[in-house]
Amino acid sequence: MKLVYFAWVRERVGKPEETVDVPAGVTTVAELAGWLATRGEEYAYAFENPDVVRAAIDKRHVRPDTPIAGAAEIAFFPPMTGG
Amino acid sequence: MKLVYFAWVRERVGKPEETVDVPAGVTTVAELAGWLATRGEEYAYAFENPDVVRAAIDKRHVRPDTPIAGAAEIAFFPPMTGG
Amino acid sequence: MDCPVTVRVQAEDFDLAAEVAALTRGRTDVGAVVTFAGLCRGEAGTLAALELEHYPGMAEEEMGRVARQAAERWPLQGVTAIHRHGRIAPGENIVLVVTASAHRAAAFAAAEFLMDYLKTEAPFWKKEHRADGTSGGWVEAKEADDRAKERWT
Amino acid sequence: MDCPVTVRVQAEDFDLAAEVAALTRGRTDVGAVVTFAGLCRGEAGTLAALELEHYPGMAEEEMGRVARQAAERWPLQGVTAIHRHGRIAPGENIVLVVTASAHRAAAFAAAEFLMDYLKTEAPFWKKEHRADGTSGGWVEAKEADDRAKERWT
Repeated sequence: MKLVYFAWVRERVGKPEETVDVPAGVTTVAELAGWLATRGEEYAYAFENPDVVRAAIDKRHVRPDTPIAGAAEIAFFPPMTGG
Repeated sequence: MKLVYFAWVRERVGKPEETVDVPAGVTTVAELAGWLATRGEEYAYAFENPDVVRAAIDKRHVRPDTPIAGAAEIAFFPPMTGG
Repeated sequence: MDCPVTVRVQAEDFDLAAEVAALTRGRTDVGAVVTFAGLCRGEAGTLAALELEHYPGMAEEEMGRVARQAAERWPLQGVTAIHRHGRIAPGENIVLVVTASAHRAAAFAAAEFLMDYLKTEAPFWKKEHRADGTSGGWVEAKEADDRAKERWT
Repeated sequence: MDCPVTVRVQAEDFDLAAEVAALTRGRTDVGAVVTFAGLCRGEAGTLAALELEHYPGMAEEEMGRVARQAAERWPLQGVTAIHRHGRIAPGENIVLVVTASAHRAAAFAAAEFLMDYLKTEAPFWKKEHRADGTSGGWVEAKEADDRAKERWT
């Protein structure tokens, strides 16, 4: 599964994107973030406050309880500050 | 006293401006409009519905009960339709 | 109030980009610029032109008064209002309002306030010339415009 | 919905007058055009530049989605939204919204709606580069922007 990161999530993780093999028990966006947080200090830092990190599946905003099955690309990023 | 007219008030009166000697008993804008309405058919037509005609004294909007004493120029016109 | 206020009544067209540039050029404290341009509609081909009559002197004074009110009510960094007079064909500009502020809410609110007040208090009157050569008469004031103004009081 | 929707994400500056002309040229049914331009503020000389990061693809999609929502909600005759990315210096443009309608209330409301939603839903993030050479970090989302969005629901 392709993951992409933006803004300070990208900076904390230390890379703009990666492809990961997600364990079978990880089925929602929130579970994916929780699993990522266990993958090392940089991930723990990026996801230390899971309520703040937003997600998109295939370039559409999703909620934490959205299933990740079938996703081609999942993005994690801080609240948007455009405009 | 100088009077100026705009839009359909001007068209009905038949002139854009005139100087008139206002009788002593005419002291407010409403009384001035009422007196003007007696000056002929064209004036009667212009002021036939006095609630619709607006007035300005020296280029400031005024109410019907505003005194006209000291005015240099009094204007009568329909509700504005600019913008 | 340290807000430059520009008001003009003119027969010629205005230049939207130039008016925006005049409020923003050389400064770095403006965060939001709102413009409103009002155009003459052709009413599905039935209108040949609008003729805009105004009260010279009073038109500028009322526009200036309303613009200064906006600058007192919202934290603006510049406000411009331009109103054309004379014959205006469908598709042409009639009126322009530009507001500049640090923040978008003030710029939007001030521009709407200005337009609502210009519509009902600036001494301009529109007469219609129809495409069939007849006069469409004077445009009647809209109650909706009075209601729009009342929301600011 | 018969309203042309134009959305662009680009590094280069935009041309306000050209975007307005694109919505009005050759037509006589537009009565009101509202533009909103968002500019980079210099924060009293402390800011050297903003760096705007975006999610390519999703940024365009979200902007298009919001613009089409506006066109469904108000009777618009055209809507344009342009957002820049990359390094933007104080005084430079960041974002542009243009709405065209027969009537002013719709043009104003749609432009405000678009800005409120772009601020909170379009995937852009601002990082500050300070004039003293340090990084000011990522701009934090404002609760006021979330509240501004909620008024439309």
